[in-house]
Formats: sequence, structure tokens, C-alpha cells
Amino acid sequence: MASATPSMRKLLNDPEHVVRDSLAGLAVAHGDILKVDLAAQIVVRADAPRQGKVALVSGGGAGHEPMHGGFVGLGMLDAACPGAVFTSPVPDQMLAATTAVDGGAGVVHIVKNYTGDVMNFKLAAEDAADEGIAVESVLIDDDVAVQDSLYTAGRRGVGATVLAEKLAGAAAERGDDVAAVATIARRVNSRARSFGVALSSCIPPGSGTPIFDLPAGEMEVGIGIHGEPGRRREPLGTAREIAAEMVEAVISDLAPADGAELLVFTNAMGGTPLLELYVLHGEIERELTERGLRPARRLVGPFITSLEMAGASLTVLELDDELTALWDAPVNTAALRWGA
Amino acid sequence: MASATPSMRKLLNDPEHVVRDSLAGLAVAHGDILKVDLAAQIVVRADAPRQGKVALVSGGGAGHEPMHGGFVGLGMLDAACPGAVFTSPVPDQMLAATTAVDGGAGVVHIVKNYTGDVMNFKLAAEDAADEGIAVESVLIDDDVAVQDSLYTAGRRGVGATVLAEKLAGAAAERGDDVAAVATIARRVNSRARSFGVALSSCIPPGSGTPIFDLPAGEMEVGIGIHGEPGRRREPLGTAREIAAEMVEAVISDLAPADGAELLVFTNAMGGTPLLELYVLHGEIERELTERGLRPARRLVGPFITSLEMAGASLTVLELDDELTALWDAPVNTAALRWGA
Amino acid sequence: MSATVSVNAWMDEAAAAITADADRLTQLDSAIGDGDHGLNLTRGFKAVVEALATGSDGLAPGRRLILAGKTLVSTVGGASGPLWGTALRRAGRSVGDAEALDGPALADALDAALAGVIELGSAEVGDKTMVDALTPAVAALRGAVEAGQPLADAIAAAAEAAAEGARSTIPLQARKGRASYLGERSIGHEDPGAASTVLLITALGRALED
Amino acid sequence: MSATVSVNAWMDEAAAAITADADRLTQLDSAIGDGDHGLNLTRGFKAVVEALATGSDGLAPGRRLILAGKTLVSTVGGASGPLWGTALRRAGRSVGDAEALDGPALADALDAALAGVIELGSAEVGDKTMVDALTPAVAALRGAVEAGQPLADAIAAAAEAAAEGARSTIPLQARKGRASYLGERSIGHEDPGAASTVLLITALGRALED
Ligand SMILES: Nc1ncnc2c1ncn2[C@@H]1O[C@H](COP(=O)(O)OP(=O)(O)O)[C@@H](O)[C@H]1O
Ligand SMILES: Nc1ncnc2c1ncn2[C@@H]1O[C@H](COP(=O)(O)OP(=O)(O)O)[C@@H](O)[C@H]1O
Ligand SMILES: [Mg+2]
Ligand SMILES: [Mg+2]
Ligand SMILES: [Mg+2]
Ligand SMILES: [Mg+2]
Repeated sequence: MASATPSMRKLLNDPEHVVRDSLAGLAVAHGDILKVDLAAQIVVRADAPRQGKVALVSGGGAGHEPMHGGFVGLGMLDAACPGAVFTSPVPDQMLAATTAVDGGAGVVHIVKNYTGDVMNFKLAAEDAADEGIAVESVLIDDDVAVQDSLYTAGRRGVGATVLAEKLAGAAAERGDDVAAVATIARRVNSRARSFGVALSSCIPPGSGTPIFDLPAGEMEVGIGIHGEPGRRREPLGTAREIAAEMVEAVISDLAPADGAELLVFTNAMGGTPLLELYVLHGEIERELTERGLRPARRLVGPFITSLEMAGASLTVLELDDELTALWDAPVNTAALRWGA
Repeated sequence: MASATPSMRKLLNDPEHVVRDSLAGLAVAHGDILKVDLAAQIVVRADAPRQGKVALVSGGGAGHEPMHGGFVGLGMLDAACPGAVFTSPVPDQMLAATTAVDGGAGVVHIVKNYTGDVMNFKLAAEDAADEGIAVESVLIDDDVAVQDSLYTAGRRGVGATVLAEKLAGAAAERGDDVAAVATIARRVNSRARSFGVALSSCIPPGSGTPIFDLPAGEMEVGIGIHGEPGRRREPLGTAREIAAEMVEAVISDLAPADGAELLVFTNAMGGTPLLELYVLHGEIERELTERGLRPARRLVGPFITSLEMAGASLTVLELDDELTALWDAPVNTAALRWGA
Repeated sequence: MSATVSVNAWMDEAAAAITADADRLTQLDSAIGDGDHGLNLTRGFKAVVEALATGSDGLAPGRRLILAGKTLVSTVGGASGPLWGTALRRAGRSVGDAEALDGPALADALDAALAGVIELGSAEVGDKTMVDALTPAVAALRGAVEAGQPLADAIAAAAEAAAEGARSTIPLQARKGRASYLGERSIGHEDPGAASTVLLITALGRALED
Repeated sequence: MSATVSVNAWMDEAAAAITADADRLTQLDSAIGDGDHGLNLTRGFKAVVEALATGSDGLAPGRRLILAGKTLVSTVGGASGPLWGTALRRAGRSVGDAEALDGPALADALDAALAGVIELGSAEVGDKTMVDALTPAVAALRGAVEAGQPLADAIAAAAEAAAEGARSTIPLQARKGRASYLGERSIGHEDPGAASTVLLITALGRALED
């Protein structure tokens, strides 16, 4: 791979402008759904602002596509602000997004729990308050690989972000007020847990080199979405073994009710083909079912990625009737679409 | 990568059963849309057979997911038969699929032009005829990288397959008879052209080694979807240069009318992240527009892949009002969904 | 000339030879194809051996060949599955209900096999396919049989001709199958299907019974 | 003690030092973070230099620091952007409308900067962050200034203390930022933010005017 030589296996014009160039392509590809303000580096729903509707804004470092720009549209986000690759966006972007989509009913910020994201969104919310826009911030921290304690920056926000954006987006669409929309997002976060494994490192376009060295035949267990190393390194297991490990990590922490209905989100990190992801998903469902749990809704595919990293993550959300109905509600974005 | 060691970066139980295991996962993930007959190794629409509707069957080697299993459902395929990775399925599968979905109105086989696919589908069509099922076979051969002459097996079927399955599927859904559905698929094939580039080799799970050696910083131009080498090898260009090369290859061969409306399908081969694919797509649209052509519909994403190969392909279809309407018609499959 | 070929032994020997050389076949196919030829035929002949072991009792040689061909068609896929499957089915039909596969019957059977391959795949000698190995093998076998040579010698001559034919594919540019996509870059490599044909013809020599 | 610090020169020197050492910072961040620290600060300080070059005419030092801080916030992102941005904004506010940044004003400014970093990031000394370098630097500067040492010497002492603080992060286990996800595996690596802090404090010494 690119570690051996300085050249890369990437389709780019200039690594420095990859996010801007990618947004330009997103804009022409999905002009019916979204518009892109290249100067402000934000993605906004084509019909924004929607008067009277609570608006949802999210953002974070680029490199996790389709998140978040691919989730802008009816029933999900009103705006997304991508930073540089793996780097939190700046408050200016968040503020521009917030003012662009505010329809007078307030704005919810969905913030993944990374130091940079948290601090930049905090500064942006202060700026928005100065402009008279009510912002509710919701922190997503679902990654059980990180021990949530005084000794870390806390759990990372990973797969639950996608689910929170979908479900809170549906709540905003049905007319919930800003506090209620934020409550849905927080409920998703409190009932969802995630765990990921990596089979290779991703290669950020800026440096052109892998973030970590992982020999073939080994896996990093408990990985983050920015090449953060995981809990430990192990010999690569079978899909069945990996599924068992993921399910154990997620379910032991979530402790769902007996026979609970679940949304099972089996996510590819970017470099793992769908052929393999479905193998893993089948094993995950079997593991869950053997534990007496009931997969009721699924999302399978590359939705929160880490560039071309090989690997996968599991997110499990314990459903209730309201969350299920919100999941089934129409959505029309570049990456998720149904009922619309 | 796995060339260095015999171990792989793959989520599998057993390379020999990867297709079966993957189908099992597909089945539980999308039980509302499709069902899988694991013994026959076929994917069938959940509500098949649909009496009076022409049925569409496609298939080919696995490793190109979501094609074809991800395209089974309303408005697209009635059944898919995946072979082993990169290996044509056998006639038994095609026959089982054909009989499972025949609703009395005949069956259209969408066959990509590879020697193995063509011969196996030919034997299957003979078997189906013996059972009294009228089969129309449509050959897809859109890859302009191959010179169509007496000196080759002819052009390969690549991206146009996805479009033919969507548009012929919509024609079948609106009630066209078997000849008319086949005619739509053939029209798509005659008006579509494709061209691909690879930035890395894929690694079939059976052998565990890359099919070809491609140093970082080089690209293989005119690649197939099975690791077939391309027209030539070049230093890796910028996204803009690659877009120009792809557009030139496709448009010079297709020779669309001035100002023609186009469906632009920018496809990731598996290992190229969406971040980069959108960069390429933006450049492709600019190239097309500068030539006075009009992108009117788009499909951007990994839809016909080659395992984890890095790279992309461009497919351009010259639209007319009927094809545009068929594209916009509802579809509800694992991989493509709108209006339903 | 009283020797005959046992179909079951032929298929056992073929399966063993293919399995032993699967990596080499796959490497040849990686160079100019998609790297699955060894896997494809290993899977197919393994299935053939099983099918014959459980389902050939009481069947005449021709029926066994048809069963073997059907099994290949049903298990191999790719290009080689329908081609070798059709070849063995045609061979079996040519043998009909004959009780043993002696020299003349084998020569007719391989003629029919070759005709089936050509009908389905439209390849000619020189296109860099299995036809380049099978065609001289069939001719050599017939020639030796008609010259009254012992069957063992006739098969040895056929195997030698097949090997020669396979080697002759090396300098050729492929005009059929996946390798044809390579154009001039297919030159300098042996065709995998021709190489496996050598194994299958050679296996005949270890399947003789008196 | 008549020497003062030029804000524009400080930022020019900081940008040059960061750019020259960007690869090292990125490597440190690759070991225990996400490998972008060098890129982040290079981008930010380049923007600061441009902002000051075009927009600082007639501005007092405090205003220049605020402009620099806002520019960092607006261009860096990540953790270091809001932290250093807040630091410089707080420093600027502490300087107020003073006409020059002499020793006592600089000591107050860096005190305010550190307080801003701690308020936003809640890190303590020993958490393996930039705070581990900034805290001793600020103390050393204040001590030297209050002891009446020349500003150049005071800054040298601060730079020395920052370097010492950065080195002290090596054996620590991170408790803040991305590196904390590593747990014990963060031990044995220098914190990239502490390393860049050394560069920024050291750059002060090349920004003195009389
Ligand atoms: N049209 C054809 N006629 C005869 N033999 C062919 C033809 N096309 C391909 N072959 C043979 O098939 C071999 C490849 O078989 P295999 O690798 O199993 O299938 P695939 O090419 O589908 O992967 C080639 O080496 C060649 O000998
Ligand atoms: N909570 C915090 N308080 C103070 N400094 C912090 C904190 N979190 C991170 N840092 C500093 O930020 C540095 C990382 O900055 P940078 O790599 O630019 O951002 P990111 O971690 O978002 O990629 C760390 O090395 C550390 O010194
Ligand atoms: Mg970062
Ligand atoms: Mg094959
Ligand atoms: Mg092959
Ligand atoms: Mg960093």
C-alpha cells in the first residue's frame, strides 16, 4: 500500500482540497435533495430553511462518507458541516449551517463525542445564541470500546450518530419542538451501543500513509473511525468469532430487556466489500437471536466509514414503538431513502 | 496487503462458503424484499412469482455486490443467481431461478457478455425451453475498453447491467410483454457505454492473493470487474485527468446527439471511498457539460464492484423520455430504492 | 487392443491430477484470466467423483460419461464448466449403450467431445484455448488406434500431442475467453484450459483395465 | 526590560516553526492520535499570518492577538483550533488596549491563555496535553519577569520549561483528547500538542523588538 511509496491509490485533484472537491461533486449529483455552499463548506437541504420545523445540524471531520452530507434531506439532517479529513469542522461552518437552516423553531446540533467536535460545536452554539438562535446540543457517545471514566475523553460517537440523525430527523419532520427532537436523539444515544473492528488501516489523503500498521491476519478490536487503535490486537478471527465478540461487547453494555426488539446496524468501515459484510451480518443476527433478542429493523452497508479501512462495526439500538415508527418514517437523502 | 502473507484481511468463515454465508446474511437483512434459497443458491423476490408479469433474472460471479442480489425487488430483478466469486453460476441455478419467478408471461435473462456467463445461460435457457418457459436472453456488452472484433470474446458487460436491470425491471412492472421488456434492456445496452480504471487489485477470497500487481502511484486503465487487466498502465492521474480520459473513451464510442440528456453512473469499484468518488463525479459532470451534453439523472456509489478493488468506472446512458420515465419509476431493492 | 478405459477410474485420476496441480492452473489463469481455473475444476471433478461413487452402479460407460458431464455443468460454472461438461455429455452420447470403452469407442467419444466444445465455444485451433490441446490429442488418438497400436500407447500419443498443443498456446495471442481482453499481453503465457486438458487426457492412461 | 513582543513577528515565527516541524508533529499525532496535528496547525498559522498581514494595520497588540485567535478558531478545527484560538483570544483580551506587549503584560496574557485552555478543555497537568507544557512555561515566564530578568531571558526560561513539560508527557498515560482512547498504550510517546506548544513559546524569543 501507500506506505511503501509516497504515492497514493486515490482519486483526487489535490489532497488539500479533497473535501471541497468532493462537496462539489455531491452538489451536482444530488441537486434535487441538497445544495452546497462551497465557501462556507456546508451542505444544506435544498428547501431550507423550513419555517416552523426544528432544524437538525451535524458535522465532523470528513472521511466518514456518506456521513454526514449523505444524510441531508427530508426526514434526516437539514445541514451538515464537514471539516477537513478526520478534523472537526470550525465553528464558522456550524454557525453558517445553523443560520442557513433555522426556521424559527430552533436548531438541534448532533455532536459526536470527540474533544475537537465538542469544543468547536460549543463555540458555535455560543455564537448562535448571540444571534438569537436557540440551539440544543446532543452528544453522541455510543462506542463501548472506550471506557467511560475519569480517565478518558469519554466514549466516542460512532454508529448511533446515523440512527440519531434518522430518528430525530423524523421527529422534527412530524412537528416535534426543539426539546422533544433533542430528547429523541438523546434517547437513541442512551439506548444504542457500538463496537468496531479493523482489518487494515485507512490512509488519510493528507499524509498518504496508513495511520497504523496492521499486518494481514491480525485485527484491531475496538477501533474508532479515525484510525484510533482499539482495545487490543488479536489474530483475525472468523466472521462468526468476530460477530460473537461484537455482540458480547455491545449487548453486555446495553443490557437490553429480555426479548427486546432491536435495530441492528452492521456497518462497513469502507474497505470491506458487501459480500463479506453480509456474512458478518448473518452471524450477528444469529448471535442476537440465540440470546433471545429480536432483530426487528436492519441497516447493512457502509454508512459511517473510515476512508478505505477494512473492517466493520456493529450498532444495536433497543427499539420501542415510537422509535420503530420514527425509523420507518419517510427519508430522502443521498444515502438513505425510503417512503419518499 | 495479503500478497505479503497468506493471511487475508477478510471477514469470512470459510472462503469456500463465502457466497452461501453472504446470501444467508442478505436473507435475514432484507426479508421484506427477498428470499434466498440456499440449496439452489438463488435470490428471489419475496412475492415471486408474480402472475402475469414478465420476470427478470440475472446472475454472474459473486464479488460484485450489491449486483445482482441487491437489485432483486419491486421494479428491478425477480431473481438473481450468484456463482462462486468471479465465476459464472451454473445452469441449474439459472433454471431454478427461472422456474421460481415465472409468472406465465415469460422470463428475460440479463446476461453479461463473458464466455462463462453466456454459455451457462445458454444451457439454462435450453433447459427452461424444455420446461415450457419462454426465455428471452439479453446480452450486455458495454465496456468500451475491449475492442469488439473477431479477435476478442467481445465487449464485457459492466455498468450498463445495473441500468438495464432497473429500466427493464420498470418496463416489466408496467406490464410490458416479454419481447418489449427485452427490447428495453437491449436499447439500454445499445445506448450505454462504460469505462473503468483500477488503482489497486482486488483479492479473491479463494486464492487470498491480488490478481495483479499494481504499484501505488500507477493505474490500470480500461479495467474489467474481475481483475482483468486494462488497455494499458499509466502513472496515476488527477481526478480531473482520469475523468477526462473516461469521458473521452465513453463519449467517443457512444457518440450521443448534441445536447443529449444523459444518465451518468459514476461507480466505485469497492475500495475507493465515497469522498473520492464524488470528486471524480464532479469532474465527470464538468467534462460532459463542457462537451455540450446534459447530465439529467445520476447514480453515484458502489453498485457494480470488484471486491475491495480501488478504482471507479463511468457508465453513460443516452436518455429519451421513455427511459427517463422508467428510471424514475419506483424501485424497492436492498441497494436501490425510491418511490416505493 | 483388448484394453478398455474405466470411466470411474478416469474421473478419479482426473480429479487427483487436477487437485494436485490446482495451484499451477490457477496461476496460469491469474496471468491471463481471473485466477479461478484450478478452483473451478477441482470443485467440479470432486463432485464428479462423488456422483460416480454414489450413482454409477450398473450404469454403462456412456451413461457414466453423461453423468460426469452433467455434474461438471452443474458444479463448475465459468467457461470450463459448460465446455468440459458438454464434452463429456457428448462423449457419453457417442458411446451410447456400448458395454466398454475400447480404442475405437474412445476415439469416437473424444471426437464428439471436441465437436461439442467447438459448437458451444466457437473456438478454432490457434485461438489459445483448450481446443488447441484437445484437437491434436483427438487426432493422435484416432491415428494410433486406426494404426492398430495398443490403447495404452494410443493414449500416450494423445497425451503427448495434448502437451505439445498446450505448449503451442504460449506464443499465441488469445482470441476467445477472458484472456482475449489482454490483446498482445496474453502472448507468452500458456492457456490454463489447454494445460488442464493435458491433465485430463494423461489421466486416461491411468484408467486402463483389461 | 524595555523589550516587547511583536504579535505579528510572533505569529510569523510560530508559523515558520510549525511548518518546519509539521511532519514531526504529525508523526507524534499518528502515534497516539489521528495524525493531523501538524497539518492542522500549519493551516491555522498560515491563515493567521495572512490575516495579520492584511488586517492588522493600526491594531493594538491585544486586538492582533484576538484576530489571531479568531483566525485559528475559524481555520483549524480539531481540538487544537478552539484551544489555541481561545488561548490567543483570552490573551488578547487580557492585554486590552495596551500599546505594547512588555514582560508583565505578556505574563498576564499567557496566564489568561492558560486559563482559557483549561476552561474549555478541562485538562489538568498530568493529563498529557498541551497544558503540561503551557503551565510550567507560564509559571517560568512570570517568575523570571517578576525577578526582573530581561524579557529575552524570561522567554528563554519559559521555552525551557515548556520543553521540559513536553518531555514530561512521554511517560504519562493520556486522560484527555484522542490519545486517552489508547489507555496504557499512550505511554512512551510525547504529546503532540505539548510539542507544538514548545514551538509557539520558543517563537516568542524570536519576536522581540526594542
Ligand atoms: N470460447 C471458448 N472455447 C473453448 N475454450 C474456451 C473458450 N473460452 C474459454 N475457454 C477455455 O476456458 C479456460 C478458462 O476456464 P475457467 O478459468 O475455468 O473459466 P473462466 O474464464 O470463466 O474463469 C480458458 O483457459 C480456455 O482454455
Ligand atoms: N481537553 C484538552 N485540553 C487540552 N488540550 C487538549 C485536550 N484535548 C486534546 N488536547 C491537545 O490537542 C492535541 C491534539 O490536537 P489536534 O491533533 O490538532 O486535534 P485532534 O485531536 O482533534 O485531531 C493533543 O495533543 C493535546 O495536546
Ligand atoms: Mg483530528
Ligand atoms: Mg471465472
Ligand atoms: Mg478463470
Ligand atoms: Mg489530531
